[in-house]
Amino acid sequence: MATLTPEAPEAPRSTSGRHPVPPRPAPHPHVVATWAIFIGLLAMCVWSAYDLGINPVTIFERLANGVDFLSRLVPPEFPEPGRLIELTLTTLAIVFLATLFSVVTSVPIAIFAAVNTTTGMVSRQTARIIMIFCRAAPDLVFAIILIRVFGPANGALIGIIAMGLSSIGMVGKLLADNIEDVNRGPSEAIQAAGGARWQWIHSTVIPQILPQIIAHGLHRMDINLRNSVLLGFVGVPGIGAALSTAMNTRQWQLVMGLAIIITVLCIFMELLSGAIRTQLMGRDGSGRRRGILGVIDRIAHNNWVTAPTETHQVQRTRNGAVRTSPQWDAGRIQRFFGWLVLIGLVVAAVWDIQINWQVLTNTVTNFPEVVSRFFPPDGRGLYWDRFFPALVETVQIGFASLLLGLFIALPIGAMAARNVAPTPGIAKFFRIVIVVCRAFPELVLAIILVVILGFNATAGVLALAFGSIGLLSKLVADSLEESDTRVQDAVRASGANRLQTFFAATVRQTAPATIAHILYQLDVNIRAATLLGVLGLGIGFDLLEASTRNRYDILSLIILNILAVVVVLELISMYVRKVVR
Amino acid sequence: NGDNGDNGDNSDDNGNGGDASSLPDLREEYGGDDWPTELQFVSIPSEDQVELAVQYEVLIEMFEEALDVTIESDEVTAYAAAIEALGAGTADIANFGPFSYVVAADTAGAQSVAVAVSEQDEEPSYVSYLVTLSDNDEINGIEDVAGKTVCFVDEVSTSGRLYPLAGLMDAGVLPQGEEGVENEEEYIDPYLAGAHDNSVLAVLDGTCDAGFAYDNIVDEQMIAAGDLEEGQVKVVWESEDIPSSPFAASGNLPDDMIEAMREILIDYLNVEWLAENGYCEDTDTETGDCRHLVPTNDWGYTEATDSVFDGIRAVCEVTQATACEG
Amino acid sequence: MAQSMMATDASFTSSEERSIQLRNVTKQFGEVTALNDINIDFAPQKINVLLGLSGSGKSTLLRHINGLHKPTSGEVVTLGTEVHRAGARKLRMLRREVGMIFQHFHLVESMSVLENVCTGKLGSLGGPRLGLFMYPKEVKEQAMEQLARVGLADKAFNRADALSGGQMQRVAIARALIQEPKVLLADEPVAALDPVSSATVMNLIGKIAKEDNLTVVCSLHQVELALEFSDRIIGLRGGELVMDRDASTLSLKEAHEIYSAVAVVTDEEIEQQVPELAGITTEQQS
Amino acid sequence: MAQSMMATDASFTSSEERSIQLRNVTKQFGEVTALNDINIDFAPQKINVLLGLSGSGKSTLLRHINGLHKPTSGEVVTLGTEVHRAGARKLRMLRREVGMIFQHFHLVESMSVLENVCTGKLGSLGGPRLGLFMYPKEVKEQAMEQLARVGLADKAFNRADALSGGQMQRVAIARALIQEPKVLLADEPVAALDPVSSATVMNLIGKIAKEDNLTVVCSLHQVELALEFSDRIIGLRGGELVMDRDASTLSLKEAHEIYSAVAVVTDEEIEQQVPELAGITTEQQS
Ligand SMILES: Nc1ncnc2c1ncn2[C@@H]1O[C@H](COP(=O)(O)OP(=O)(O)OP(=O)(O)O)[C@@H](O)[C@H]1O
Ligand SMILES: Nc1ncnc2c1ncn2[C@@H]1O[C@H](COP(=O)(O)OP(=O)(O)OP(=O)(O)O)[C@@H](O)[C@H]1O
Ligand SMILES: [Mg+2]
Ligand SMILES: [Mg+2]
Repeated sequence: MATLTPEAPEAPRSTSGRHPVPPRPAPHPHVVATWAIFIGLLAMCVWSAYDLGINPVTIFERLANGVDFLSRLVPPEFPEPGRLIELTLTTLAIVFLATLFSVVTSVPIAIFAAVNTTTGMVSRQTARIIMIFCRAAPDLVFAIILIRVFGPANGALIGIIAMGLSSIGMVGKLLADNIEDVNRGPSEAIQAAGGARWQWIHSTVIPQILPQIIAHGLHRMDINLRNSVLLGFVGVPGIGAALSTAMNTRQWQLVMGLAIIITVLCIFMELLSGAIRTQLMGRDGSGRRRGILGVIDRIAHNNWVTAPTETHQVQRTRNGAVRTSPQWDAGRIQRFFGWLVLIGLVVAAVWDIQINWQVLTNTVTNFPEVVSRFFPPDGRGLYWDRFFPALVETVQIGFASLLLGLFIALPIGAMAARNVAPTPGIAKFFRIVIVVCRAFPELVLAIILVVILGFNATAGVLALAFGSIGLLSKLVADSLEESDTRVQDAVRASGANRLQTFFAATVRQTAPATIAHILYQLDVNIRAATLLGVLGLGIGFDLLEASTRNRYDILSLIILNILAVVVVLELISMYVRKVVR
Repeated sequence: NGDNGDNGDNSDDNGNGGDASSLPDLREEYGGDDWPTELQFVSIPSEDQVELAVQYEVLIEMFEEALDVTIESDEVTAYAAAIEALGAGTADIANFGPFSYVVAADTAGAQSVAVAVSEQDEEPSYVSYLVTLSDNDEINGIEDVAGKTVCFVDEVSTSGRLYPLAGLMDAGVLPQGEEGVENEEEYIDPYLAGAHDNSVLAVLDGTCDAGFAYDNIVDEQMIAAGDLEEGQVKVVWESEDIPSSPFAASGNLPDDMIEAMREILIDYLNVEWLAENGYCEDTDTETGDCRHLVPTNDWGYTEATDSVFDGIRAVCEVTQATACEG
Repeated sequence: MAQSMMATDASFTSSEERSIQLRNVTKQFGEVTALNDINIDFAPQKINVLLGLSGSGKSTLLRHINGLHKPTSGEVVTLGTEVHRAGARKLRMLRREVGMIFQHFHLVESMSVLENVCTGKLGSLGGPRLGLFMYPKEVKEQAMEQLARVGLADKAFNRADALSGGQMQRVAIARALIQEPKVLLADEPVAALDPVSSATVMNLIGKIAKEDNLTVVCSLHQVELALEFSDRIIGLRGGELVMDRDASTLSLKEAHEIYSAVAVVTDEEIEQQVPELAGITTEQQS
Repeated sequence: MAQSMMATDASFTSSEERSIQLRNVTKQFGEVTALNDINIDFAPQKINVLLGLSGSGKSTLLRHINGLHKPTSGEVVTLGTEVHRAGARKLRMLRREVGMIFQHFHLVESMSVLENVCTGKLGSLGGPRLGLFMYPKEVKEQAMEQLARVGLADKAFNRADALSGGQMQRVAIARALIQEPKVLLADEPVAALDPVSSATVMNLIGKIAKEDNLTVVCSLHQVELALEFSDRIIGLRGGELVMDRDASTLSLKEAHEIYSAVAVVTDEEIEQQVPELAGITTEQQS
């Protein structure tokens, strides 16, 4: 400890030899396992890309050849206005009802799944299994099964339930996490006041997660809007169905037009949900509310809302009764109209999709019989020659597109984060790029690419890689922006420059979140890869074929295979996320 | 090749079990030095296909051997993409549905090579049915569907949309307008079911009063799958013969190469030749094992010049369906 | 019930005289002994303050009184209810009569102040409520009244998170008062507040305790506040009762002794945490 | 540079004598005046404590010293660098010599303790580092040494978030020390800690300041700690300098005066916040 003597503070400390860096302790087995998983996944990505023959040079060559085809996409052609409105309304109604359905069912499931609100081990595990199952099965799978149950007449209903079910997985999971993160103090306070379980859940947990419920709903609505395009290919009405027809009849200009409409709708939805979310999150720095609420606030402030100011007198209404309901200020007006609009939308949407009740009752009675036909699953001798290789190809497409997507998405995500981009203008520009990429339907892109690049996995891989720009860059940008800037401050205060601070503080802070996002993207890509079946790629092709040819046993075998893959992946990423925090 | 497992030893009617040399070297015969050596083949599940998996192995094997090429093979469902690919040169040969062939021929320069037939001298065709519930007394012919809900398959189905439309016009249910089908909704309540079996299912559950579907789905497939019981529906109308699915090649290929392909399909790829050369034993087109080697489970292929498909062009002309536009 | 209490300990008297009794209460959390053989009675209508360092067991003791914790061994009787063996229903009945406030207020921040106060009444209402409109009018009127008492009638319809810390704590007090409790438990009610708000809140608790004849058990860190507002001061250290004094008999000088006895850190404790510090200093001196 | 300082104020002397000088520093955040015409010099190798209520401008003042904030008007000179007009490069050069620790430690929680300490050296290293292995061996050895000084050598490979608050703050101190600073800024270094950890951390800062001849500027809430550890006590209130005393000349009695001058709440302030309280009490009495 000689170095600590006041007489020799300048003594070169590192030469004292007293403090060599001790050997790094052996890492925890979980950490080793996680690294093994990472390396395994990376190897899988590289092998997939290699095995699928992804070759940047040929891609560029062929893209150059595709210019001729691209010229046939312009000018875009749009359906006549009446038809366009009809299609748009149908799509929006289906998407809205699907989202509402999923949110309403997710809340109780999430309550059972969250450790602080569940009623016991059994209900918790049941809820979690339901969520994992719903997450694992792509909505296309639900739609294919449901079309057998409800018959083709109720395409809209099929779309609603299929998208609703597959949304439960994600929304329920997020809500369960939110419930577990909720401040437990208020719940305890109500328990201490003698409140029973359902009382404190209702009065403290739900109000606390209400903004998240709405935010997740809006977010999921975004996703469902995109997915509805795909469901159009199996008979769910709306823009997706129109796109499918246009594509089959090779009216490429119309395809382009519809793709533009979907893109615009998605951007619109994104803006709308962004706006609603900021409204929910409340006031800006100056304490004034933004947007329309701010206007209402200001009007209210000047005129007709008289908030009592006497702090020790019970508030009374004009006729002398104790006031027990809030004055009509901006907040109450918002809540009131919020509910009114919601109810109005539900009514309008239900009316718009025109459920064929008579057919529905006819078909629902068939339900057990239809379901029984799916069992037992049987590959009819084609499994190893046909379905298994197709499954492998699907998984490969997922991995290869992740690899490709990472190269594109991570830098874009970093540039879109306000606290990383060199100038706010650049951040804004990349934000817009992300929004547009997010909105453009992958499927349309995949079809265009298939034509240009030919019938191989490259087209699918490129399309999915493009899709990850939309999702992954956004998540990465968000988590960068959410990083604790005070830590950056601390590193900066020691004289580190911009780049050093970025890597030492920002990247390291967000690394766990980024890894989680990457795993999530892998999940998304593999599920999306099954949907490329409409183009004849991978296992999804067999899924559709088995469906159109009424091979229920094969259908269920394929579905089980897809579920197995996604669940295994889910378990891996759950494990990794738990270790990497 | 010739390792078709189950034949082997007791081949009594032909001695030279599975001998590859029985196929001529057509590349040399035709002097096809300029032929491409790699071909991209796309197969589209055709409407009238029964089996889930179509076995193209033998066909591809024979092509590769006789033409001295390597063939890359892919399956797709979106045949719009297949047509585009043929036009763009990213695909060379394909099997098409009859209708999509017409579009491919008229817009992407595809050429018909041959058509599958189920008997040696049979016409290469099938028909579309109009079915309704057996106990439906109101509908006994196509003319009775006026004002009723009618199920079609989809916009682009040959047997599930185009021929039915033509039939409805013929019967006077729909008027023959300048622009083909006009104001269809005023005369019937059309419903696109999405698939042939969906069309029949919709009839069963009452969504539609009557529905169109091709013959085999009603006669065999749905009964086999348990979706339909015999006698549940009655057939009240049959369409004209619809040409079967042709095997087509890109017009960019050398003519003599297409000719050589035609020779393979017509002269060699049929149950008789396959049995003679030891690929299989039983030539019966209903039950034999040879039929499995012909991609469409038929007897083999027969000549189909482009004009065979004029029937479809005529229907397109009559109906002016959007699907026919290039 | 009174009989069974008698049976266990002869010194137990009727709940009129001693509203809260703890007998040989020990609480283990895994290996940690949070309370070690605590015996204490709280007389009705008095203000009792628990003093002690962080981790000394103040919160744990308070939470035994209304059954949020059950003792590992020993007995707790509150208002005549045997908390240590009460079932869920019985506990809920007891808790209706025991108000509790917390260091961090534990309000639902996105809810209006009025509704937050109403939730205090849930123990006596059947069924879950999902919004202000689902509470009976009487409850809402009572809530208004309590808000007026704590001087926040004008904020009734504000969101709880629009309030300052002191105001939030006053809302929490109103939420406890709407239960019309006989006992008020307060777990460091002013630890998160600035000096101004602390004084306000402690003033308010004292005033209301007098007006409503409440038995108050309150944990505090600040000795000055304890002296000013309590009838009795109880010191805890490492889960043991180390002091129990009548506040009125204490001089300011004695108060400082209390403080050092209970809350000031000893050198050993510091060294325990950073053993090297001591070592280094010694070396230097040598 | 020295010339320009002279030009602005004759009392500015060489940086040897006064390591930090603030002249007429005013800082506005929008409408809020966080600092109002502050003039102060900090002599080298002394421990200075800033006392003041929340919002009085302590953090703002500290952050002016190393240029994390720039004054709206006025001049700041630290170790001879004119902070108020320094460019990015110059500021980085300065910051290498000025260590800073924060109330909430601001460690990268997912990183190992050792790597966290190493990041303190980034200012003198070129290029970004993405992992412990990217730091030179000497830096890692230095880091180990500093960790040993703060008594955490055994935790070098723990994740930062596996530590207690007091330990995290000691890691933050080690991170500041590895810079071999001349000035150490500490913004409420113990406000988030319990009394035992607070004492440990303040002890450590005092000891290290002596050993390394550091100039320390530290903001605190607790007057006792301030008295014990500082050479000089500076009081801030609403962005204005309200007191500046030599700590060694202060008696315990005077210390309480300081406390009331700076941090204790006046009765007016209480009544301002809750005017009703007074009113009600009167009503009751009447
Ligand atoms: N739920 C629990 N699980 C495990 N240990 C606990 C739990 N609650 C308290 N403890 C432990 O019991 C001891 C006493 O804790 P308690 O919260 O009662 O102290 P306290 O005096 O209230 O301290 P503070 O001033 O920090 O609130 C502590 O060592 C604490 O770590
Ligand atoms: N970045 C900022 N933007 C706007 N206002 C600020 C900012 N930083 C500080 N302020 C305001 O400046 C004033 C002084 O704040 P400062 O943080 O210096 O106080 P403090 O004495 O450190 O208080 P605390 O004890 O709460 O840390 C406060 O009114 C604060 O709201
Ligand atoms: Mg506590
Ligand atoms: Mg501060």
